[in-house]
Amino acid sequence: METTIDIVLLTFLCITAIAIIYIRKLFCGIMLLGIFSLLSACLFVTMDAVDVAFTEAAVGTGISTILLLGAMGQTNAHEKRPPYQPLIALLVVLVTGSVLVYGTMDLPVFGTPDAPIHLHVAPRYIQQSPIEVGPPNMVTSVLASYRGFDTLGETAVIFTAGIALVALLGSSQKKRPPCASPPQPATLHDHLILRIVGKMFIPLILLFALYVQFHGDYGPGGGFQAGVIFASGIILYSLIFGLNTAMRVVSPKALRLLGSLGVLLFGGVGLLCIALGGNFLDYNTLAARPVDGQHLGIFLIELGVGTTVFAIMVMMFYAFSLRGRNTS
Amino acid sequence: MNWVGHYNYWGAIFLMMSGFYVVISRGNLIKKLIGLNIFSTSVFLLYITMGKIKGATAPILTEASQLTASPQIYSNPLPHVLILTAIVVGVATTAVGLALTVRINERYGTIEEDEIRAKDDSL
Amino acid sequence: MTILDITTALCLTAGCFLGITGGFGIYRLPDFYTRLHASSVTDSACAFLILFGLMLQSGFTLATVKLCFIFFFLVLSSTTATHALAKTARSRGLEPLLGREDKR
Amino acid sequence: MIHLPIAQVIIPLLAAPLCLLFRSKHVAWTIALCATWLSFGVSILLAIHVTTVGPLSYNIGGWPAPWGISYYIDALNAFVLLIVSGMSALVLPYAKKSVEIEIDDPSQPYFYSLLLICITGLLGIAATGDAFNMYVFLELSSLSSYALIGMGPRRRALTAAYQYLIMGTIGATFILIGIGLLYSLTGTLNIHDLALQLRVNDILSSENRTLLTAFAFLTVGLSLKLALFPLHLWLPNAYTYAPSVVTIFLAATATKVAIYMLLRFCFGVIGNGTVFQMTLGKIILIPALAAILVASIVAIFQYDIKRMLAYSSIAQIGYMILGISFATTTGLTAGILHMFNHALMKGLLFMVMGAVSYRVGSVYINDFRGLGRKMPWTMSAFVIGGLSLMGVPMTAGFISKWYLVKAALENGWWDVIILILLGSLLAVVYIWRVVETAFFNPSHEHEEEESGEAPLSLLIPMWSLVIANIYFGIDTSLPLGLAQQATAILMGAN
Amino acid sequence: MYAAASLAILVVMGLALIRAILGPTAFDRLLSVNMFGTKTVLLISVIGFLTNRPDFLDIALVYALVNFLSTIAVLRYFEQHKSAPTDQKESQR
Repeated sequence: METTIDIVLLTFLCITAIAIIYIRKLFCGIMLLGIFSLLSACLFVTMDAVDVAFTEAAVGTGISTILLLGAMGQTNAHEKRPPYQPLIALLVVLVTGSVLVYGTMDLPVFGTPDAPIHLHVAPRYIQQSPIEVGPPNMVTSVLASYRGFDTLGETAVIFTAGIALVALLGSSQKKRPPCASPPQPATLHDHLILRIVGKMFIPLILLFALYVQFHGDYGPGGGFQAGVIFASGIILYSLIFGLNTAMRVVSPKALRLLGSLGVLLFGGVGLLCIALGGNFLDYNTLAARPVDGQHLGIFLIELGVGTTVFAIMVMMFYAFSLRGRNTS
Repeated sequence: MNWVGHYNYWGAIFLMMSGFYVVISRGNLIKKLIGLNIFSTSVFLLYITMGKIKGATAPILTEASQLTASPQIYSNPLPHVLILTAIVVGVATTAVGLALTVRINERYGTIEEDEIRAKDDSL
Repeated sequence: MTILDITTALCLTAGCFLGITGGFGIYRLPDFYTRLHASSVTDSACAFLILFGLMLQSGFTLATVKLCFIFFFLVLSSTTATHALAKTARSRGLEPLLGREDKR
Repeated sequence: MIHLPIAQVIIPLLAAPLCLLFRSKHVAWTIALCATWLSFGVSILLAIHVTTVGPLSYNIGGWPAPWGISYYIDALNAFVLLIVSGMSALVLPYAKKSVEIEIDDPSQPYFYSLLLICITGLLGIAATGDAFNMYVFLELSSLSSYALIGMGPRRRALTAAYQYLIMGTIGATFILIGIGLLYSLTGTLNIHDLALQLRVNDILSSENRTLLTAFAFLTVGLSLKLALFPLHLWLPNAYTYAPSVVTIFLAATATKVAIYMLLRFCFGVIGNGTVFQMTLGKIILIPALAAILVASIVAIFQYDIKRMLAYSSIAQIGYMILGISFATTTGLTAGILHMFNHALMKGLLFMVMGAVSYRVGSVYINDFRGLGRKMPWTMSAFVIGGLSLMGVPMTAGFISKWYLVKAALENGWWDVIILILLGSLLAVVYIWRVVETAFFNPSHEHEEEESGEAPLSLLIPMWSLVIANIYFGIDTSLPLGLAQQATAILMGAN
Repeated sequence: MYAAASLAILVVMGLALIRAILGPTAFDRLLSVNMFGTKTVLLISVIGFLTNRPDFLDIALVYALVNFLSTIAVLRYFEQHKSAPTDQKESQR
């Protein structure tokens, strides 16, 4: 049964991909990209990667779409037909694809339990992590403890993207043209129903984000997903009630501070572990019992990740929206 | 050798290549980023495909498995962790690329590669 | 097969039927407003029936609470989105097929 | 002492958000300066430790190697770390003045923060012993360098950055595919464990198609990142239009780190002397030779001197890859040594470009007229850097060329030797053009003599590189010793 | 039972996908994307029961939220850019 769902979803994905190649309307491409990532997230669920599906849905369909729309709003919405036939590109793609297909020949068959990757490192994660680290969600324990340093790198990546955006687009309101306070940009203000529903929804979304943040040990979710969802709440607020209102609630300055503090919190936990006599990010030293230490450490770094991701996501949204307002 | 058993890899490869094709054949800067997104998402699919075990469940400990005698089989959590990181990298790259696109549009007035090249050459 | 299972099956069947109806509506109907009509009429009931069917199966657990939330969220958001969509389309001057001079 | 490997990476990483907490550009610069000098100090200590005591490993999070991420510092890592942190320690003092005129004030803290992250990324790649961690830090450094290049003063900086972003991301995705395939074969991500598992499971001896594909993707992806000849298209634009400081830093370090990754995967993971390596050597030999010739010839016809030096960089990368493609001890030594020496000379030459654009405003060949008189210190530094680039004896460049020729002699490849010498000759031509314009052409109609010598904060780092170029041309014990140790590890690892 | 339900939902998703590709107006696409999202939420819920792990309903919840968010974002885009093409001419042809 799962195989059938799997194949159907793959087929849908292929159709979507082909449609994206052919359709020249950027707007349509963005919509289809949203569908693409929803579909791939479904596929992740059927292949047991619930955490990945969680993230892909929130990032691929939510944040990416919003950022793409923000960028498209400031540029041209139609793609030109290239003057030449991209034959070379087709050739390159065909060669690369056939090399890859050739490479899969010696891969273990899809779904076999005795493939090398299930025999070597992973068994320890599956058998020992609930005892060594604690959380029932093995993805959380691997992410935050065994490979915690990767997660620090990931947090740094998202932080980099945030400051890169601000450096390139400028976040400060000084760049705004000096003319008297600019008119509130078009919002969905006149949609009464939307405003009421938004008022009902936004607290729930924020609450749900907190649930994902602190429940990540037991179910799918964690700091990154929670940060994205929290940011979605603020973005929704800003979409419905206007950018200025949202910026009064969460100012860009506070975001910059939060973004930096999240990374510093993560790194600080690592340094604290060194100070307490362990290695970097060795949470065992944080409490008397190693498992308690792991619990505390994971809690703190997830908090750091969540803070940074939330701040940076909103910062990105602001950067694009402000730019759009200045130019239009 | 089981040829049918690789269909999932091949699906992922097809998707990867269509994304790659969009990146290298299209001249529109935003379209290229859309292609890049497809490309990387399909690589994620490839990774997750490797981690899947038939008949297994998601790597989150269930109450039931501790009670019943037969231990529950879990899919491999490591690819999931890697892909979580890779998704973040992907969205970060998209964001920076879009920021560059917006700036390019401001300075050149277009986001088509050949028109940009023409404007650079005319200087 | 308990009575609960049968009810679930009935709910799911009805929900899927509504869903497919809406799907064909969105695929076959001639213009935006008729498609909107097809999807919006079926959407909420479809979601309700399917989620209710699942709720019967999960009993009094956290899953039921989550299903309730999903239902609440889905019903409010999809109706609101549909409403906003129709309003925006109208304000952008998209004419329904029926009101047009040249009815094909 | 035991925490040195992690300190190397974590110091600049945590300094980056600190830069943003204070809005002042001076504070940001000071933090960045302290962080880079500290990490330079750490890398010196590491190099001493590695040469005297032996390799150093560090388990992050306290988890042992294949399960957690662990750092493993041997001579090769220490060498690359030394190059990266040394160059960053020199670039930062230089940055203050140069950044002030090229980047507007409010963006400067962001600039320093991004620069620190770029340094972190490169250091992280060089220090880690985990394949996926390498990917993460590779993306960290790439992402920050896209933004840094895009901050360049001219509008073409944006398109250059975009082009780099697309090609760099394709490269990174290829690397990700390669790492994934390797992982699916072995089940591990740790590089040393990867080598072990490949051997234990007997994957190497059988002609495994997946392994072959994995290495094909890794090589192509890394070639994109290190700008090997047909895949170099992003490099000239990126180097030409980036802010001067960024060009100096990237030219001196970024491509070297990609070469380090190539070495790690092709020699560290698959053992020495296997069929793979032989074929790989043959495959990358041709683009390497093509790079030396074509890029040198293209460089001759450039009017923008920064662009000329960028093409020369592509040629020099060709030399490094050439050394690696020999797959012999001498060849590898030459390649690794050239990484160090090229960092010295390209760093120096691009610093000269930064100083000229600081004073004159642009670096077209016509702007160099009469500069020999106006900026004697700067231009004599250029001459010495140029001599080193050509490979004149008593400069650092000579040593690596010498080892390259020696390696080719050992293999008896006379045609390759001729090509190496031809490449040097072409370097003489393009360097001479600039020197001639600067020293022997009178300046334009004696315009007002406002542009004098570059300020001291630019000259001091520049001249420390001049001294380094000469010193390491005479006393080669430090780089050569490390390079030979590294080669021994790569060749005899198994 | 669950299997049949998920197949039926997949069929609906396919129909919505076709409409999203065919268009013709931007609103049609938006409508079908919205519908697609709703059906994805249902699919995930049903799959959760199919595989006996109903604790994954969190994901469905996120989908519902994100679906709403992206629809609102698109609408806001149309409000903000009055000139953005919605391809109405094609449909009125």
